[in-house]
Amino acid sequence: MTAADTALPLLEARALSFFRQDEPVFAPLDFRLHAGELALVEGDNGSGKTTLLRMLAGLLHISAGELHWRGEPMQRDRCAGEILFLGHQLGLKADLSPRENLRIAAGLHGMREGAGAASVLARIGLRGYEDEPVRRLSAGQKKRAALARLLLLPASLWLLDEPYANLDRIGIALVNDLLESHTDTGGAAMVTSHGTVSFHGGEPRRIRMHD
Amino acid sequence: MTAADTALPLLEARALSFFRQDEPVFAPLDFRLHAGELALVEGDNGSGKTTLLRMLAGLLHISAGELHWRGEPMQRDRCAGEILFLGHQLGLKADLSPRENLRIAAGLHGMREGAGAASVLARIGLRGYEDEPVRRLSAGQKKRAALARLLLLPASLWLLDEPYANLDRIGIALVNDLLESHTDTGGAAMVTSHGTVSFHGGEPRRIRMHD
Amino acid sequence: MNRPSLASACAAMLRRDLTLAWRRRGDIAMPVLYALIVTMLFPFALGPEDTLLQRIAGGVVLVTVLLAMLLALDAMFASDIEDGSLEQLVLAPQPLALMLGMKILAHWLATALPLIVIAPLMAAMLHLPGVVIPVLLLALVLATPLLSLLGAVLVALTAGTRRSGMLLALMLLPLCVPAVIFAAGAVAAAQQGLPWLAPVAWLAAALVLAVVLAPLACAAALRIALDA
Amino acid sequence: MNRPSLASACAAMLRRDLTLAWRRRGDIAMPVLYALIVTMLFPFALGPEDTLLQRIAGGVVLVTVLLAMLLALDAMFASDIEDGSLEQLVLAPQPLALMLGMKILAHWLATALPLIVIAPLMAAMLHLPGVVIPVLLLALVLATPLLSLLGAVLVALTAGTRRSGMLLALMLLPLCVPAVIFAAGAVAAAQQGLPWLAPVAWLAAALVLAVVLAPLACAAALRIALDA
Amino acid sequence: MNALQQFLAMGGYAAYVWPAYALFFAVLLADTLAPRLRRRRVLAELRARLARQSARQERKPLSTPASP
Amino acid sequence: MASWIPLWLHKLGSPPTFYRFAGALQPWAMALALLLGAIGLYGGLVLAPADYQQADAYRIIFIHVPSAWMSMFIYAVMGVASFVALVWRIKLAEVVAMESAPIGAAFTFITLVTGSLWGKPMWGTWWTWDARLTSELVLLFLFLGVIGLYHAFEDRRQGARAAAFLAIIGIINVPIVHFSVNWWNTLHQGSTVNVFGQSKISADMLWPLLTMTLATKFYYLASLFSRARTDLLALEGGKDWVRKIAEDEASR
Ligand code: HEM
Ligand SMILES: Nc1ncnc2c1ncn2[C@@H]1O[C@H](COP(=O)(O)OP(=O)(O)OP(=O)(O)O)[C@@H](O)[C@H]1O
Ligand SMILES: Nc1ncnc2c1ncn2[C@@H]1O[C@H](COP(=O)(O)OP(=O)(O)OP(=O)(O)O)[C@@H](O)[C@H]1O
Ligand SMILES: [Mg+2]
Ligand SMILES: [Mg+2]
Repeated sequence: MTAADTALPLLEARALSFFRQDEPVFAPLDFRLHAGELALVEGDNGSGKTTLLRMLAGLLHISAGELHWRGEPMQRDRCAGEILFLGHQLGLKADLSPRENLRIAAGLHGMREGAGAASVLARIGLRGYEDEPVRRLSAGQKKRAALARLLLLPASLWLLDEPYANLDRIGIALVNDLLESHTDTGGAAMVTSHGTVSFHGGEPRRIRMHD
Repeated sequence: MTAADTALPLLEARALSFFRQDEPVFAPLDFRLHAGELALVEGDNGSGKTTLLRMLAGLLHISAGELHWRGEPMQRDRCAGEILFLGHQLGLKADLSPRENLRIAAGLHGMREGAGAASVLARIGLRGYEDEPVRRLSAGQKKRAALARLLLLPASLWLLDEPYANLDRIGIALVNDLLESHTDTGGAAMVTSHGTVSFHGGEPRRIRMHD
Repeated sequence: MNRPSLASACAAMLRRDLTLAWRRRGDIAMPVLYALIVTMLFPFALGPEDTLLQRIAGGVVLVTVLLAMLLALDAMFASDIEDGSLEQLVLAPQPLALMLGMKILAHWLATALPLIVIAPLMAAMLHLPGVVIPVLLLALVLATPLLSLLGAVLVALTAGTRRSGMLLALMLLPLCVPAVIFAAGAVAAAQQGLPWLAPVAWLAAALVLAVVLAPLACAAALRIALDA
Repeated sequence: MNRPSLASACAAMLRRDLTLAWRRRGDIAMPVLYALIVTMLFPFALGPEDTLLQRIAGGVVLVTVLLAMLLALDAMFASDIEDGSLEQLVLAPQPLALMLGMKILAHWLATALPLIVIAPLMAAMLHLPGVVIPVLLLALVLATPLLSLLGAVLVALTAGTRRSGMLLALMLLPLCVPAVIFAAGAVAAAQQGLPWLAPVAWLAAALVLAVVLAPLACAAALRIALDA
Repeated sequence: MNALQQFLAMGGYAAYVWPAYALFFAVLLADTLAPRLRRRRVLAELRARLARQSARQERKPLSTPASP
Repeated sequence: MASWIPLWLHKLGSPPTFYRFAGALQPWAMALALLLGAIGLYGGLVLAPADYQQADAYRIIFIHVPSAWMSMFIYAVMGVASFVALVWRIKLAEVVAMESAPIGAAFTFITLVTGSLWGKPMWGTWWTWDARLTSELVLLFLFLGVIGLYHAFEDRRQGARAAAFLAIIGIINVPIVHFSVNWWNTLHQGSTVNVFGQSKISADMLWPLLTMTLATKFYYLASLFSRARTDLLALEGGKDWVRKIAEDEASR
């Protein structure tokens, strides 16, 4: 259809599936994700969205089917540092402040050019909470602290598991903005969500989990 | 306005406020909640919704102002067993199954007449997962297991902190149903939420947190 | 509404904690194994000299059992706080002190009892004379619940802090020492063929006091700790 | 994109873990206090006989330090798994083995080093002759990182499980025993005025091997354990 | 009879020899029986799981994948 | 899987085939074990003369030594199977490794207890912290660690891989058990039975000992087969062949 479809996809799944105790968690999936695209993973509770994202991130091994990264079989070293995963567990240390948490992430992943912890935290709506231990933040503020990684770290593929949960309306709009500017600059994202995602940059591609 | 306003309110707050390190978390609140009413607590992330609910539940002490339960100052023994609180932390033991978790809750709080763990779990959408350890459930399934308490335990006031988070559309509709039948049978509820609550039983009362 | 009776609430609480302990039996077994390892390491560290081992056997077993309990104490409320079930317990229409008493009982059953059961084995590994073993067991049966009860109060007090293990150990130490002294005194007396009733009686008296007061103190401490 | 250099990633990792340890210094102090309590309880449990205490001092200090480390080992990855930061580490574009090596180093610095620092104090409390103390310290300096490294591999293996402390103790025991034997052998030899170099050399050799292999094994084990 | 008694006495070491043999057989017997019991349990669990699965299928009928 | 694995072995590696194969062989292995055991015990307890030094107490040797050898042998088998399981991810190798562990633990336990029972009259103590005794105890802990780790995981295959890892790490202990009597001089007997050279034990005692050794080997085979079959049922619960077995047994 568009030029993107003919280009090499960032991520391509062929009959991808995951088994737990020899039972498939979801029906085999086929999809392609190109640079600049946003895919919405939809499905009921327990349909396997989280499982799928963890698999794509390389945390769970692939039980059957194939997964290709830029045309070649997905391997850890090939996509290292290109994928950013945000799960139900936020990966924040409760005893450190948002700023310190970001600094650690930047130490391991590197930083986007021009980005800085302070400006990123201000943008994400945590001004004034930069040096509060994460333990003392409210649920939505914790979520924001985790989302700040998206702004700070360089990555071409974002895997976001329910990024909207616990956020207020401003926060939801913010995530949509982030997604839009990410796809605009050639990044791709897969997002799971139960709410309505009002993504401005056109209708996102949808991946339905059948269970 | 209506008859309810003249009757004794279930819960009445007068200039209620909470201080952390001598700073108010939210501006003093005044509200009344009558039997059969639903109140929606609204506010941005970090505006103090969770703090308010924990205070009403009796987990945090009241820093200033007054709180009355059925016309008398709120005291632990007076409202014991009448309040059901569901927070960001679900209060489920991950090593026990939903059924076992419910049984414990019933052992401590008692059970509604005619309610049973199996039927409650089926109603909440966990059929087939009754005996799975909660650890192995998906985020939304965990939430459902926690919500099952609402159906099983007797209580006149529900304090629900973001009950919709992580739920799929069926789950959200289910919570609305629960709230409706609870208020219809003379119960009251306070709910925090960022999403749109499509409550069929009329427009809910709103409590805005100003921060 | 049919409020459950006190007895059935207690039973529910006890069953809950024992079921959880059973589900995590790996963790229950930990203090036991820990105690066994300590007992095994001593002969290595000190050289396998029977007389020396025999001389220190009673003391080593006592200290080891109490320390193994200390190990498990820290976790008494930790997981319940993390997953929010302690809040639910506090909000339940039941006397909190009694419920906590049940938790302490379950904790004792799950950690101290297995230790007491293997104590004779540990004593035998260190060649403690057989006649002393009943006294050792009696001392343990009295000292371990004492430690559980006092420990629970302190754990409850530190529950609101970031679960500071140090604080706990620091506060428990002064409480441990008398228990160890009396228990070790009884064992040493028995080993030397002297009367050993007096220290045991002291332990028993302390235990009775603790059984009555500790759950109440624990409930008060927990309410304070959660209010943050 | 500017990928951080290996050195700066290592530094970030190390700083992270040390900061966390510092924020929870109550928990770091726990093993130290634990070791001190054990050393204090021994004279009470055994009676304050100098010759006896002196005879067992070296062994008791060794066993106590190693057990205190064992205590803290269990928590090495636990909190990182719970809050999802271990996943983030696994996904980071850095060699996992090296990062884990840094974690182990931080853990050793935070738990073993304080213990080594107070070891002379503990030895003095039990009247260990002053000349033996340097050998004791040397043995500890070699044995504790060995334990940290091997322990880390096993903790990583159990990371995917429901954090079963028992299992860890069970698996660590066979690894502890040789370390204790050699370390205690060196101390005992020194105390008797015999040459103590051979056991120390064995420990050193084992340590070198472990430094090279353990982080790799740890990374492999962690990948297996997380894949659930 | 006498020979049997003598045999059972094991030259005065009966208290050591026979418990050793008894333990040998007891442990191996337990080892033999364990997999049989487990087999029964495994099959029962499997049947329970199949039942549970059909309960889930009922709740959410399997739909065919939509065309990509 | 590597191409050098013969086809029949490859086929045998498929769970349903192995399930049938093991089911067919298991009774035979058990029968052989019982027969050889009976012969060995008759030779050892009745025919063999009393020892001139240890009198009749030495008769514990006929279970102690075969069990001791089996404990090491089974650990070695487990180690090799673990290696295969980790490198080639062969399910059957995982099963063999994991189901060997309880049998090995049983034999190790027997060795420890019979050794203790023998030690009391011979050395005057149930237990000393001697190198061989200790290393054998460590072997037991290793077996228990492998079993415990395997069961600690929710996912059996993941548990098998983790436990295999541990089994491989622990394999250094096997030579230590064997050579401990040479390396450190201890209370325990040195080698008395020598497969290749002259054994320092009379033939009357030797043949029952060797027969018992053989019997325990067959016992291991029989036990492993029935354990592996059960484990395969648990592992392959999702597969049709297992469902059929489950339904067949339910209808019976
Ligand atoms: C708890 C105590 C004991 C343990 C754990 C133990 C363990 C072992 C082990 C592991 C072996 C096999 C070594 C190998 O082939 O590499 C063995 C062999 C043997 N044990 Fe024991 N043993 C114990 C007590 C005894 C006692 C008390 C005696 C006799 C006085 C004894 C006599 C023997 C003999 C004769 C062999 C065969 C040695 C050979 O041919 O290599 N054991 N024992
Ligand atoms: N650790 C686990 N062990 C076993 N089963 C699991 C585990 N985690 C999830 N499951 C099961 O796998 C299925 C898919 O779970 P998953 O978490 O991927 O769902 P999800 O689509 O993310 O749901 P939700 O919207 O509730 O987050 C569920 O049926 C769940 O019960
Ligand atoms: N344990 C705590 N210690 C100190 N401050 C806290 C603690 N918990 C929350 N706060 C602070 O109190 C304020 C109110 O937090 P609260 O959790 O009540 O917000 P909320 O309205 O529930 O927000 P959200 O929508 O994000 O859940 C926030 O600014 C938060 O940073
Ligand atoms: Mg999910
Ligand atoms: Mg909140």
